Amino acid sequence: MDRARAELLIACVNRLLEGCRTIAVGNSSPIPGSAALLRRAKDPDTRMLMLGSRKHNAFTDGGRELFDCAAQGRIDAFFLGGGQIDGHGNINLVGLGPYPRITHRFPGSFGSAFLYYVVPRVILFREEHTPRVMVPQVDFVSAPGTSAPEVHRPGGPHALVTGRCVFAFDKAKRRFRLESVHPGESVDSVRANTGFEFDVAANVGETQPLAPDDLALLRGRIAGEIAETYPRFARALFGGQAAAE
Amino acid sequence: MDRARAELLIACVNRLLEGCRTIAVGNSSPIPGSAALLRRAKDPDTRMLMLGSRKHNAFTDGGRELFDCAAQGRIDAFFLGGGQIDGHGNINLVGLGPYPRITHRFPGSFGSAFLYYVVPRVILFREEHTPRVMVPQVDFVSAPGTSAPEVHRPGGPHALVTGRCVFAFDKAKRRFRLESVHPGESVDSVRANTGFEFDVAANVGETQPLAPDDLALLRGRIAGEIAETYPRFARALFGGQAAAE
Amino acid sequence: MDARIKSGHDSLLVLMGGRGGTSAYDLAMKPVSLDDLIAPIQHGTLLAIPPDYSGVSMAATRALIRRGVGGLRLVAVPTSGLQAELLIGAGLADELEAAAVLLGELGPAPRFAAAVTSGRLRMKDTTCPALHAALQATEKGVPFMPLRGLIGSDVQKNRPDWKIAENPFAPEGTRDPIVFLPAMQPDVALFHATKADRDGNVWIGRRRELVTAAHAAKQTIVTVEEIVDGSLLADEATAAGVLPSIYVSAVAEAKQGAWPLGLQDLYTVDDAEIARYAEAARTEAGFRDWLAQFMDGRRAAA
Amino acid sequence: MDARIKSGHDSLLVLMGGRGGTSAYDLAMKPVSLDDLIAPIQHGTLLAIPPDYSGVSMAATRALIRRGVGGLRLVAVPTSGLQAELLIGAGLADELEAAAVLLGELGPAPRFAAAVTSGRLRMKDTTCPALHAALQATEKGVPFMPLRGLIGSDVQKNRPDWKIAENPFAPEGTRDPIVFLPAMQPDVALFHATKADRDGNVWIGRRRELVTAAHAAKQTIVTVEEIVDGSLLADEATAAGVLPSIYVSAVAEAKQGAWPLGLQDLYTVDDAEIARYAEAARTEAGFRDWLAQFMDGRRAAA
Repeated sequence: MDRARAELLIACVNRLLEGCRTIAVGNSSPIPGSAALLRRAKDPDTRMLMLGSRKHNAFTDGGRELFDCAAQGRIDAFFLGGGQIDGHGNINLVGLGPYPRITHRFPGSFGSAFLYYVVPRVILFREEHTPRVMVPQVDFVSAPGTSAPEVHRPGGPHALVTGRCVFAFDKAKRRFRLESVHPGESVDSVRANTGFEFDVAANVGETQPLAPDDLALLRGRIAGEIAETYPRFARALFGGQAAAE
Repeated sequence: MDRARAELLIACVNRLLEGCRTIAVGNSSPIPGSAALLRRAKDPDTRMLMLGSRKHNAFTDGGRELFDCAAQGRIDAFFLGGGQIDGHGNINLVGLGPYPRITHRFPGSFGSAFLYYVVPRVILFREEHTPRVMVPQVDFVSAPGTSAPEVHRPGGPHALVTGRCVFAFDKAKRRFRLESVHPGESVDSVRANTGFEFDVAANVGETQPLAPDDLALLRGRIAGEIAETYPRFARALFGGQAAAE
Repeated sequence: MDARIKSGHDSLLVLMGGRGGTSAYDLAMKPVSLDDLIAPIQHGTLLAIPPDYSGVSMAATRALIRRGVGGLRLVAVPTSGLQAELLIGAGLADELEAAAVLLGELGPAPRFAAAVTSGRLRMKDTTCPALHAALQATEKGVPFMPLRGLIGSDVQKNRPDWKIAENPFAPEGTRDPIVFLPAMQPDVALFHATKADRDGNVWIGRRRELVTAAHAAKQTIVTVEEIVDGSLLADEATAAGVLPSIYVSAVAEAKQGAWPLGLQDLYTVDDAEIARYAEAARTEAGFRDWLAQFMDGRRAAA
Repeated sequence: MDARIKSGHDSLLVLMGGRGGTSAYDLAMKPVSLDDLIAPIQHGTLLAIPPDYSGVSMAATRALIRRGVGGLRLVAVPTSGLQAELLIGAGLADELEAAAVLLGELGPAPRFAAAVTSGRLRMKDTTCPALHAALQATEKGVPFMPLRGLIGSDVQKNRPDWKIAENPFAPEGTRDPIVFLPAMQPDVALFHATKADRDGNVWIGRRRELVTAAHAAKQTIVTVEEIVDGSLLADEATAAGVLPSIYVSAVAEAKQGAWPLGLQDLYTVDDAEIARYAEAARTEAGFRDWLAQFMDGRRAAA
């Protein structure tokens, strides 16, 4: 991923985090991590939990604490991905083919079958935007995008950020709505690469980059902060040498 | 309490602990504590948890750990008392009079409404043996002696040791059975001081003191061990000067 | 299937992530005054307080009595002693849920007993593990927690808020009743600890009932002997004993803040003072006299 | 009512006792050999193993593979990596319950994936908090634990052992379905830690999923980097990070016992070796070759 692309995705995620008080970000998530750090830099009331680093480990109650913490309503935003994502916001982290006789195995559902239900603003992040990832229907629902009305569900998908565009998720319609396309993309190019149907916002425009002062903040202070957890990412993107991921 | 009396009660409790692998003893329980230490001294497979001391605190999961540990089946024997104890093994640790408008308040039920159900061998220990303690029916059941057959109840009362005698508890009959009387007592003197009806074993005899070698062990090594948690008790009983409690 | 789709779960790895750690980018937390600390405690507040041996904020208790806002609903986690006794004696508590109240080895708490027998205090009798479990339910975000024991006791029979239901995993055709305890969420948890850092992390050692209470409570306010520099989470050897700042709303400094109760390894309970209290509080007048001296500092840590 | 009846609750005070401590008069625990350590693990054993970052006993894993007893049913708490991968690849595990299996940041575990897609492994897919909660149920001695989320996912739909029931505390006339997870009791929990003392107390730091697993398991066996003199519980500053010996069945010493995985602050994961493994294990032959080197010590910590 080149620097311009990374900065654009950071801009997308950063915007989606507006108003969040506590943001949890997983490891292997340098872009969500950078976006959350940027959000926090601009809003001193934002707290961020970055998983994946021993340094400054903020939890002391073992593996269950993240889930308990989310269930307590203390986490406003979190990130999930998916080997497959469908138009109802269902995500598949288990495998391809008819479960249990799957033909290709992914690592597994992790905590998605819980966190997707209880974290109010789950941002789906998946750079690869192709018909094999963005499918009409996932082969296995690790966690569903929506639930029956009687199911306790304070959380769920808020948006889907990909390498081509940003979708908002409409819970009532159980559908994504295209909000903006990245430079070089169009509604048609997004449609051609998406296996599911989606709505299109009336005012779809080009995804906006970071404002100049935010960009300066990102390349300066945030680059240093993200390097603590993601030194290679930070070096590649902000160390003067743009590099492919 | 004089030394002879204390040693006799330790003998009673020690006998009741035979075969227990893990014994939990509470604080303010020097006699059960001494009895358990003596049991352990003679059986290296016996483990003892003595509550009430910071030194060598064996728990690290907070206040719930004793109860979780007992629920896991890891504790074979425990001790409970009661402001009132009745002939069905019910104990009252809450107060006298018609609850909630009680006329006299005790501290409360503590963990009895749980531990009495899950610890296999609960030994009731109450030195005062008078009709006001040993009552026909407790005013408040902090924990019942027996439960309906459908109630999960691996635990319950095993025996009742008082200043006058030792009762065994018969779960099927829901009654105590007098097993032995302390020197100076008789079946009649026990009956006169007991508010509830009880059975009498065919071979009720005098409560047997500790064997000489056990007594030597108690006055030697165990006196030192119990002094760690109960220095005043140990000094009074084993320090050469018998003292009233 | 190329490598990209295989590694398409990146943002999921977060969940139990890599080395298993979690970086906190914390809010700085300025210590507040005792009066500001107790501000969240108001008429009707469900206030969780720890047992005598676990770190009791007697400093905040004094501030509460001085302020005089009543109507508190106390929850002891799972027992209390001098703190509940004083709040009840001073007329600030209308309700108490506890497994027991006692003045350490001195036994019954006289003002508590007087308030119960006179009917002034709504007493919700419970048992230690039921209180722990009800807080764990809130900790886990579930509406209830099942618990063994309890059934048939007068503790259970006097708790209409507890439900007896059948264990759905019992073999077919068999009965297996079990109690469901409703989740308990304190409005505020209040305790005293040895130290906090400037991020708001609080050292609690092995007193993990404080962790459960803080996880369950809407707000947690803490007095500490001292505020230390550096992060309490920095050293793995001691980090296990820390309540992380994400659960901590406010911290105030209070030297000897548990007195006359003890605190961890720092100081032991002042048995002589507790004995003086127990003797004085046998009468309402004696209690008032002791309390006046406690409030104006004539009774204070040596 | 005289003082004696008032203080008639002595033996109850124990329950949350006095200063709140608990003295252990422990059994001495002699360290055993690796072969003796793994003796409780037999055909059909439900074996709980920790995630890669939490202290994995690769030393015991090697001993298991050398011994060759199969039919293991693995439970990852809640995920696994190289350990499950090797036990599966070596043909020792018939079943795995886990929220995920992956080789750290390198992603999918190839022998695991091959065993799943070929149908050789019975995979019970779950989600992290469901595993934690099922162990907590056993820890608390209750037959099940309720948990939010889950409903409607294919994870839930493929778990006939989970039950959906109504929350009995929901307002009348409203529906509120919630999943009840059956309590899980591992036969054996196995992990690696930095140190143990001669009483069998084990230092686990903040890795409290190990505590829950040990509380829930019938037996807990541990390898450690070293056996230390003195009690790990003696110093309050560090005691919070200790799994007490009452839960520990046996301890064996194994230097670099987690390698090529990391251990707490002692050593980090050997990324280069994991990468070599990931590359080799893309084929069965490559896996066999790597495993042979791991078994005979040609692949070992530098």
